[in-house]
Amino acid sequence: MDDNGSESQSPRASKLLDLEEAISTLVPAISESLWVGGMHMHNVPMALVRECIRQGKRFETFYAGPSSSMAAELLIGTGSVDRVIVGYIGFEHIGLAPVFRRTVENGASKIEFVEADSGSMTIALQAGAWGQPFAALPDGIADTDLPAASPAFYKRLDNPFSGDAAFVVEAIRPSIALVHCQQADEYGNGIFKGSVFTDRLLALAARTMIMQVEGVVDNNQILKYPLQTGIPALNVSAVIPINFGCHPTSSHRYYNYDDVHLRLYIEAASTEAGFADYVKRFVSGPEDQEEYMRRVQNQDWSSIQEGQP
Amino acid sequence: MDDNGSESQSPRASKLLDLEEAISTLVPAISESLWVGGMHMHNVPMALVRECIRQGKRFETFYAGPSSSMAAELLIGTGSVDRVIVGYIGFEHIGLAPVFRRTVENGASKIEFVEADSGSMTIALQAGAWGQPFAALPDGIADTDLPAASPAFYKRLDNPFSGDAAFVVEAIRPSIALVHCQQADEYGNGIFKGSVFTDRLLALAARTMIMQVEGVVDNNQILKYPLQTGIPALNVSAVIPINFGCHPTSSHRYYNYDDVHLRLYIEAASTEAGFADYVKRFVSGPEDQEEYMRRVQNQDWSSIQEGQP
Amino acid sequence: MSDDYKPVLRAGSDPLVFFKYPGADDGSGISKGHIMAAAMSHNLRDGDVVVVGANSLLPMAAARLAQLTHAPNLSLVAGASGGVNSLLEPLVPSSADYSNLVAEAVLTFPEVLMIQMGGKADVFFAGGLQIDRRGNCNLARVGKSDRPVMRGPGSAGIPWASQCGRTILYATSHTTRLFVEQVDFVSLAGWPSAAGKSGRRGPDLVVTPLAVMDFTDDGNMQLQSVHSGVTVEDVVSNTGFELALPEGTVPTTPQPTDAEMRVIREFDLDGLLAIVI
Amino acid sequence: MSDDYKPVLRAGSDPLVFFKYPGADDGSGISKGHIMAAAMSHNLRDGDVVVVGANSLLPMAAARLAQLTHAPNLSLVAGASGGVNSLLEPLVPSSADYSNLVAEAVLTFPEVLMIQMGGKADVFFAGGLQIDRRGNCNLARVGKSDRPVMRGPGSAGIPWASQCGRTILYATSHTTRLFVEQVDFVSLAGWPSAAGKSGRRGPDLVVTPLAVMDFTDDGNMQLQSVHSGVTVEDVVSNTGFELALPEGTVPTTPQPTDAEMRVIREFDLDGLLAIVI
Repeated sequence: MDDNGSESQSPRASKLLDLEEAISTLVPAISESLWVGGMHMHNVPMALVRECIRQGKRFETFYAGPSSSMAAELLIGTGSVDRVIVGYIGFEHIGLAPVFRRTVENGASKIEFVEADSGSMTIALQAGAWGQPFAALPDGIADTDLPAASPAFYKRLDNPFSGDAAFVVEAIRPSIALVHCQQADEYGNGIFKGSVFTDRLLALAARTMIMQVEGVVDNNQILKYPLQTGIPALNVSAVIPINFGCHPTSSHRYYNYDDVHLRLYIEAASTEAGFADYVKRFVSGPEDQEEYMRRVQNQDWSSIQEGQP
Repeated sequence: MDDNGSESQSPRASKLLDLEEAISTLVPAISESLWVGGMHMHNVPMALVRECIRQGKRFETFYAGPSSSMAAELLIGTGSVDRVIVGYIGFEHIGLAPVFRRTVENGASKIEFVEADSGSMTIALQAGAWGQPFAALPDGIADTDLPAASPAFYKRLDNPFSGDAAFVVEAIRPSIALVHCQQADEYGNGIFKGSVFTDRLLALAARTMIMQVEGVVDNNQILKYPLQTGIPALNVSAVIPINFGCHPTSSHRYYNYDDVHLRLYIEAASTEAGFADYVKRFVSGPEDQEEYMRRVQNQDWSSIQEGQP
Repeated sequence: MSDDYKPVLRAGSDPLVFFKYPGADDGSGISKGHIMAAAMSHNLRDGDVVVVGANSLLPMAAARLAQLTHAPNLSLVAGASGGVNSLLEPLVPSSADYSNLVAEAVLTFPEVLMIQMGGKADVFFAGGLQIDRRGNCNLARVGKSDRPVMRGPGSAGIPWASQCGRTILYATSHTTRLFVEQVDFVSLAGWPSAAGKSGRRGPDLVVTPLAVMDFTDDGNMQLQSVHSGVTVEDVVSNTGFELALPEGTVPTTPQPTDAEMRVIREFDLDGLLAIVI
Repeated sequence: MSDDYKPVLRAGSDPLVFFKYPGADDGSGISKGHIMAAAMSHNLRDGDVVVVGANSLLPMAAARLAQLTHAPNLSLVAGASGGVNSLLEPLVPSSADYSNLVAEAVLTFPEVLMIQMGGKADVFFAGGLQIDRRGNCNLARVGKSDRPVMRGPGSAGIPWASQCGRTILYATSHTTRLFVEQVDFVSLAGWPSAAGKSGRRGPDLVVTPLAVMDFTDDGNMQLQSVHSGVTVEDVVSNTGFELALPEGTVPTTPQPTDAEMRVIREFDLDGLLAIVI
């Protein structure tokens, strides 16, 4: 504003940060809400999730959608979230989510779970990206038990065009979004080498977006193929290069989900002690991602298995 | 349903059609609504538009959005539309739309013009694609004259979450969509070599979608780079290969808009006689696209210029 | 740790790691998985747009089988991955897998939902923790809401099945715990309780490891065929409500033909259909 | 036909046809277009997300100039083309041009709207047929609705300017026909009529071939500076309402520096800024 056009020598700022610094500076101790990218056991920015837990960050609302797996398990099991909007939490063909199950089935958790669905949550995220205050839902939800189960999430009004009843959901603008791209440049132009999932939309809806990547590419690469840019830099706050950062979930084209680790996790986490051991070994224990991956590769689950009944 | 799994010999059906056949079989004499792809003077499927006019097709509602230019001019000038929802009709830096201007300024047209805006129209198209009955608008529209000018397009209700007033627009599901892709395979997997504009969304909202392309690629090319597929085949009814099919608008990476032709058009169409001459020469006159392009290249505008005052 | 699961690095330039599943074979014998996939395939029509959700090994195989036999113009949207008309080479268990992207297009997940929720899909596949006589389906919880006996994953995308032309339910087990008189939570709505098949639609077909079921004109689940080696009594005794029976002899679900088995082997490279049940 | 317009085939493998504009030169002299672009550029801040709409030669040039001088972290969303941080090599008149795709990303148009309407943009540029004292802007019509004197193109995306942080209005002419006491149709809302600058925001700046204007604390348009060679009287007499004047001498809009002109020449290869006014 006050600069009268003198040529500046300052170059464009890199957004490359290390994991610890990014989470400690960009994520407040208590955040309003969190949405984690990827779906099922794919492209989930697990290194970012683990670091949030390691640093004791808390999130008032966690959107477990459209399809959450390991991120939801760790956030719920460590008590890092106060309220969970449930679209889907599970491990597809591998199994149900043991911590989520136990927490709800015990009936004594302080965490509030809101019964929702993946379609409505994604429509609400779309509304958030577009600045819409709320979003109307297609027909059909009225025939399910969802509106009665979650009257604060699904609200009914009259369609002013047809006079028919319609359900609406409030727009979602996550205060923190964690996302994984296979590659990005230092400014935050992210590339998906496989599925885009909900993450491109998330980048337009979130208030603060933190991105982990497997590899950093030169900005010239981005300029050469702009149609392959999955997430534009303009809303990205930090880019964090981490190898195998999605483990135990997949990073499309880089590595598949770790089926063995996930099955052993589900077994171990079937008891509270087993889950606590898992957290100590794989979340709070390792001082960094290298140490985490060493522990993963050693596959020494004996102490955790002792935790079983 | 009744087929018990015997291996069929019938191959997958090609959707390649010639221009005349596609329009005559897929577009009814009177259609409920029309949305034409591309934006401004770019990627507009003009060959499809001209063929609709040649065949005397009529459209009860034409969505002139997000930004229409030559397609709107020809459809309005030939009386092919009953009602126009106006987001933007013009030629950017080249000039205002002469037929649209004259039609409205004369005040005697049978065509109804609905004052709208590009943002609301695109949000309404998004709602159509999602199966939402209507879409809430962001704040701000209440401060403009649009809701008062078009009370049937913008309706007001109370946001059931905040209690605040909000404006909503009805979902748009065009019964006919015309779109241009630079390339497609014979099944309708379309590739954009440049901007996507609103056309990928249009493909998910429209009931019948007709696609013109500059070139046809092998399905193997599509399978090799699925991330570059801009429009999936599943909602495409026909693929029509036409060289320079967007002329006088551009086809990104293939050719730019024909600045000369457009400027001469704007000059000519400033009178009713000039526009009628233009239509005779460039729309109803040429029996096919080859003849159209011959006339374009000859650039003989003398008879049209005679039509001027 | 178990030695059953072995990472397998596939050939090629991409650093993809797949897993060899325990018990996987070359799929030469006909298993329940093959019968189920074929039964679903026979209910898909040429030109259908098919959308699958999570955990969709069987529906994906069925759709691909249909494409390669009687329905070359069928379109498959492979759930979360966004892959459209994936070659499924190889067939994998996760719908969100990178393997599903040897395909014609990759949609974002919002776009997949637009197809499903916006009325562009002809067929939707879904499963649940509980399915009842009217075809209601439950992915949320078994038991009361405050302290359920079993917490399910959540309703995911199945509430929107009714926006699609037809719904096919499938299950990898057939027990009285799954097939109940009335679901404890309606995630996907079945046929309306009184009106029968008038009014809103419920699911059209249910495929399990024991049988294929459809719905009567009144909207009650009805046995259509039993798989080879399964008796009507097996099905009835493993169903927690009074299953309607067709008049006369209950037919046997057609076995996959040799031609179908050949086609399946082309894409089920790990023989997963042989072990899925 | 005119010989002024000549198709120019550019070098390179892409079959792109550009046009050489009449009157275009190498832009060595400082013209009104340069002064306006520089004035807009000086009002952009490092880190701003800037969205432009149709017919945005001047705002695109201003944003690129800012990026290459004092605002390296500015992001430019080049309107309908969807190009983000386009290099503008060359600068072209159409916001939807393929040339804008030598860029870092290509957004769909719905995504461009999400940035503008969803509150992610810091600066929005807009123009109109009429602009009034309060900054209201009209793209719809001059005159009555049933039979307007002039039908404009329509309100396009400008009603959503208020969702962006700041709005800069620009015009390629400065006449009493454009600057009117009250617009005939509000496409973009100015400062509220009574409340002044409290409550909702109106535009922040207006840049024309004669002058730069801002708004008083009461929300009335006020002269900020006149361009070189223009008098205050020129501006006042070409403005159709009583323009507020600052106290003391009205400054002259800074001329682009030599460094700025060098930067502009790097991307305005056709010298369009020299002929745009």
